[in-house]
Amino acid sequence: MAIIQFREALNQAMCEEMDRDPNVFLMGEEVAQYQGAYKVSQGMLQRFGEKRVIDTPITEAGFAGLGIGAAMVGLRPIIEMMTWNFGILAFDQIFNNAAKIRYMSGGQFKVPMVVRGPSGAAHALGAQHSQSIESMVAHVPGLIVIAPSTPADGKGLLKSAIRDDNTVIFMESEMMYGQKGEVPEEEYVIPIGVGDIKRIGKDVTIVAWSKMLHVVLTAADELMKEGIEAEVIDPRTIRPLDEGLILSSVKKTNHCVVVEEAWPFASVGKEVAHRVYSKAFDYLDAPIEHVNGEDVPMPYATNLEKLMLPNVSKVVAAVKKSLNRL
Amino acid sequence: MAIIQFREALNQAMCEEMDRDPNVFLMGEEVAQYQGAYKVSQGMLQRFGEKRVIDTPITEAGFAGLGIGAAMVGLRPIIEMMTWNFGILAFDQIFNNAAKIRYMSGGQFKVPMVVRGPSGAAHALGAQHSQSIESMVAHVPGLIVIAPSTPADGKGLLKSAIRDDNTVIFMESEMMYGQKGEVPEEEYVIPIGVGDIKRIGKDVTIVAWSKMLHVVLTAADELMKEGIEAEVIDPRTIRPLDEGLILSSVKKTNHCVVVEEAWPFASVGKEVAHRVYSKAFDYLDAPIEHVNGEDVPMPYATNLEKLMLPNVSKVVAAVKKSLNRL
Amino acid sequence: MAETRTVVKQAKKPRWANLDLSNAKLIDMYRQMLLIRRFEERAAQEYGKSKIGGFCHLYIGQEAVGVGAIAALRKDDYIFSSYRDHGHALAAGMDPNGIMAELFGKFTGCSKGMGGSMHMFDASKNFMGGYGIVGGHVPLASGTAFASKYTGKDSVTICFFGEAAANQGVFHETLNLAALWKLPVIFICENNRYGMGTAVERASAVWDIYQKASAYDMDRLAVDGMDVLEMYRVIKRAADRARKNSSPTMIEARTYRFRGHSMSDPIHGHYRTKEEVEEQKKSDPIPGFAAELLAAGVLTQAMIDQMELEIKNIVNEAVDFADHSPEPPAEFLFENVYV
Amino acid sequence: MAETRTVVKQAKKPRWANLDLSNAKLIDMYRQMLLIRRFEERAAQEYGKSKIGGFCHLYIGQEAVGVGAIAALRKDDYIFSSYRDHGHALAAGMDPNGIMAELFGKFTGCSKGMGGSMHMFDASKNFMGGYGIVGGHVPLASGTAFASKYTGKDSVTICFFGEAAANQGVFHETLNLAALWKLPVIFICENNRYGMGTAVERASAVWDIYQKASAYDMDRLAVDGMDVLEMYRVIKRAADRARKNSSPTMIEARTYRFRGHSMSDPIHGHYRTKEEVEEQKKSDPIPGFAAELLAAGVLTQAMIDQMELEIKNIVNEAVDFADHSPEPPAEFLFENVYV
Ligand SMILES: Cc1ncc(C[n+]2csc(CCOP(=O)(O)OP(=O)(O)O)c2C)c(N)n1
Ligand SMILES: Cc1ncc(C[n+]2csc(CCOP(=O)(O)OP(=O)(O)O)c2C)c(N)n1
Ligand SMILES: [Mg+2]
Ligand SMILES: [Mg+2]
Repeated sequence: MAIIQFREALNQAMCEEMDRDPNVFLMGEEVAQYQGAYKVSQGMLQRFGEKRVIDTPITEAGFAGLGIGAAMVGLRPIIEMMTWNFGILAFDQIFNNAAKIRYMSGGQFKVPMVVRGPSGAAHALGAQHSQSIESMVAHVPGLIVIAPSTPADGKGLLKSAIRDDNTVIFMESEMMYGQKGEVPEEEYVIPIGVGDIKRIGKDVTIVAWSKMLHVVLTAADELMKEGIEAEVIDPRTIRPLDEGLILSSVKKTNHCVVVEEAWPFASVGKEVAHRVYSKAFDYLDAPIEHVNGEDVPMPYATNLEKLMLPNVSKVVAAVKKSLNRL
Repeated sequence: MAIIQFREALNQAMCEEMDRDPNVFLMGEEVAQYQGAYKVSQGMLQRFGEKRVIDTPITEAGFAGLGIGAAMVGLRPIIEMMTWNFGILAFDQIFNNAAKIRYMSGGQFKVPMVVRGPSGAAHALGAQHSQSIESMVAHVPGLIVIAPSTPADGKGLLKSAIRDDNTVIFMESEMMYGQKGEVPEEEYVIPIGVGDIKRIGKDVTIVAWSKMLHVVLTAADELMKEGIEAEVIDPRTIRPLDEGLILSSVKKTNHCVVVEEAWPFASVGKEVAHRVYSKAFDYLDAPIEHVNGEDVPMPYATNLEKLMLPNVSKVVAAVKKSLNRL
Repeated sequence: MAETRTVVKQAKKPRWANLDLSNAKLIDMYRQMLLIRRFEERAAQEYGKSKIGGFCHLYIGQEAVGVGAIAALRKDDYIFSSYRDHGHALAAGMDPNGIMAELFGKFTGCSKGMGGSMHMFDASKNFMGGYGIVGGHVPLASGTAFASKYTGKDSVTICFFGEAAANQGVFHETLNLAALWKLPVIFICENNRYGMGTAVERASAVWDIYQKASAYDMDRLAVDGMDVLEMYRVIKRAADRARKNSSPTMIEARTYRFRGHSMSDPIHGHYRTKEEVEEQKKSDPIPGFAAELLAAGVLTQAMIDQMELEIKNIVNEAVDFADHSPEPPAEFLFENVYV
Repeated sequence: MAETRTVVKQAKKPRWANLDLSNAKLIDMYRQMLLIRRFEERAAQEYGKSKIGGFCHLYIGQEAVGVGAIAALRKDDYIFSSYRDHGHALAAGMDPNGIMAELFGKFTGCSKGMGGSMHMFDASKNFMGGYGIVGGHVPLASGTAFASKYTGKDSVTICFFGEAAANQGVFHETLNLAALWKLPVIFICENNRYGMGTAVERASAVWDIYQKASAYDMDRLAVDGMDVLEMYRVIKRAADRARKNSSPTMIEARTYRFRGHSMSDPIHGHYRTKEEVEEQKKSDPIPGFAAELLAAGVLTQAMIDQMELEIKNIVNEAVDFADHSPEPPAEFLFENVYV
């Protein structure tokens, strides 16, 4: 297997799908001439030309809406949001059009579009540039939401997303673009809605996705030193959620901790917890613990930024609390 | 006490606060000359003049942003969204500016603004006009979210909202505007963040707000016939949530059902459940039951619309399931 | 010599002489306007009987805009509409039965009862839908236009919206995209002078709405939206240009709605007077066109009477069809959320 | 006779003769531009040393826009900026110590370390903030202008943003509101020819950005943004008009950024050549203005040298101050979420 960066894996996914299907195109701010704000689309303009790799004006609602119309008549747009913070400007288009056209039309039209870009905090970008908004999009029926944590998952899921006939919200992370990982040489896809056990354990189930998965894996190493074997579940897809995988792990470990970067109120983690409580209540030996970003806008000062975000020691503490080993 | 309509109660709240403070003004689509799309602002143009009751072009982001700027320098705008479905167009302004300016400025500015309007389904308005989006706004720190269920609560809370120095998201309902209720003659306010026991009972705690509260009260009557005494808790404020009130009720009843109109995924109800699970786990005799709008866009056909929404029998069934009396 | 010259009475050329419109087509355009009028009148009645729910925005008064514009299109062109979409749907050739059934929320409706008045769709007619968020559908129209260009088709997209929608930000974003990328799309602003209860002068800093396109250097013009031939003429020209040069046009069709904003809004009241409405009704596009066709001998009164009869039957039949159609089955609630 | 006429060498009037600018003010404007330049150069260095984090958008090259514009204002006027806000903050008279400390994420920063480079605020200077969402702050400026009118104050609001921001929908919504309601606000578009890596010609259907305001019948003009006196002149006039008639103006200041979009963007590369940047540097607003003031005797080289020294000290002191300031305390994480 090749060891490549996350951004390369995403790039490969897009290139392969564009090779495969002439109706796939990439559109967004700085995706073409600039080679991508985070270089995810590096080389794509040169490879596919201006017709299929398209720089847009800064008009998130406008070009998201353009993508929807194009998708309705058979194209398969990949719309890049430079970050999902700016994707908020396209929420009306995504929620009111993309997510509803199929339903409202009684099934006559579909909107096979991927809207992708980084979500969450990067580093010292402050309140307006550091938001994890997955719970808002995942709340809306009609949308699929994916948030992969490794290059291999990213590639396999992005390929599935591009081939999927629904609108897929695909969330990456500035902090992970440079992260390296093994990616199969041969072509593959990862099915949407299927989670992955990232580490096997028997004492506690920790659910985490995207960037937080890595915090959790480090925490699991820490916990191992104290003899606590954590099982780490990465749902990979937020909606639909692979609830079966989570439940079977919890039924084994009887303890559950959910770690997410997002704010706590009505977060995706609360949805995960709900599934576990309602379907594995009798297996739980303790309440589910949550580790979230603190319930505050992101501060700029890096000392506070660190405090705002989940980290290894918060995860360790939550696990110990769950196991009553504090 | 006078018996007045919900819309009149809201109208009184605005008029009284506008009498009290010349910096309060009302702005929105059709609020002035047309007397309000749902007649909530009836008579206000005549009473306060064009300077303070202002019709806007259809530019939700623009006039919400205008409100924010005005609030930063001491005015106290009430911004009416004709419905919250259109408020989605102002999410960037509300999330990225209103909710963050105080924090980002290190406390130098505040944004004392109320953004109010109806949320949720009315009747046969279809997918784009029938959304309950409280979980999206309540997810964001910096915002206060209120969703009252009675004219008296509406009036008292709207007055508090207008006087509050934070940005308050205030959610009403087309279906409740004509609903009547007792409202004190004398001036009063209801504090933000304080819930209300709408019915006392001992067997199960049902949490509901806004329109759903009434569905739940009817269900409670039904349940009573079978000897089940439901305690009905109306948090009134969604964020901050009166968790103490909910917890003490659940500690008494040992059963909890949450009823909300919104879609299920990462809903406010999941947040309510989380508070109960994490702080009253040992008091719960059964998993918390949820009744939500079905996880689909709103259909137009009224037979399906009815099926989509929570109703009395769904609530009754959920309670019985919780009590294991199916 | 001069005195002996005979004054030859010249036959006045009809206005459609240069428009490449057959008599059959002219008659059909008239028939369509009449159908919309009668259909909408009936929809209003059925709304009154609670057969139709929700918001119901009638097109009465504006028929010439939709009919003239769509008559100028090809079958493979794309049409986007707002919530005020019944008229456009009929003009697009959609089955009146399916439209009425949709209003009734029936499974035989054009959107299977799932869309309702504001959300009519018909993929077979390239009728890309009616949309409820003011201005929200405008960028979608740039998307189908983009797709035409991308796939090398010469289909044109037209997009109807109200003058109040032209204040929305996404309208401006879209015009910029369309002009910048030279997309084959025609933006048709139906300026009926009010956005709900707000007069255009109280909502827009410019009153010549078509001039908003000046910020994008886009071809633009205003047209008498009460004149179906003028509508046909300008859309035909814009569509030809779009097809040939792939370039967008913004057209302001000046029109008027004779009814309230929606069924729950009275015809006149807080924002306009009865007199104003009556005055505007003098420009009713239907009798005007009838007179012209009668004068030119394209239509006879007998034909019109016959047409009224046929349309009455069509509308009756549509109501009957809708009435006797089944509601969507309960399971359908969960279908089409995802593909 | 003709031959004997003496040619009198006319003293050329300085350009500021009609501008009501004292020598002290002229010198101060120069000093401010120089301070911004040196401050930004130092910020770049400190960024290189990782003392400053996140995105850091320098104002180098555009100093004349902010300085000229703000010099034309009164103390009770309001200023809004984008993420490229250090220069505006300095021009607004904010303490360089507080600005540098903010960049360093320190508690003594102008936003207490909570905002950072993109979110400078100073209520005492009516500096209403720097904002990170492109175009997102534009409607806020209409809000303070609205408030001025509402409360009967004659304060004016100015709002800086880039030419790429003028494609955003909310910019258009705001211009319509400002023109419709005649709000005392000046929209200052700093057209530095690129939005990140996208040339204005590739993003906007019109290249004369000020003409976007034609869609709102708003007073508008383009000005040489490399000329601090021209900036002063047009903003003064627009501010006077806004104060007197409460009417908005859109001004396109043509300028250029000499650095990359942000610190992570090279000065030239994918989207512009080294030659282009060098060519543009010939219009550097600072030496040009210096030459003019020297020629007129308002400044001497000695004064300039002295000024450089003083500014060097100010900047050193700012870095020192920032360096030795404390971070915000941990508890502060939870403060100011709510009032
Ligand atoms: C974003 C949004 N805001 C408000 C509304 C409520 N609304 C529906 S139609 C309408 C008026 C639109 O007027 P115009 O664009 O002129 O079209 P017309 O109804 O005259 O055809 C309003 C305010 C909405 N549907 N969407
Ligand atoms: C809504 C939004 N989209 C994208 C971005 C990322 N971004 C930041 S600055 C910028 C370019 C803006 O260019 P311009 O408005 O010309 O201002 P300049 O940077 O040249 O001063 C972009 C794309 C953002 N911050 N906000
Ligand atoms: Mg209109
Ligand atoms: Mg720029």
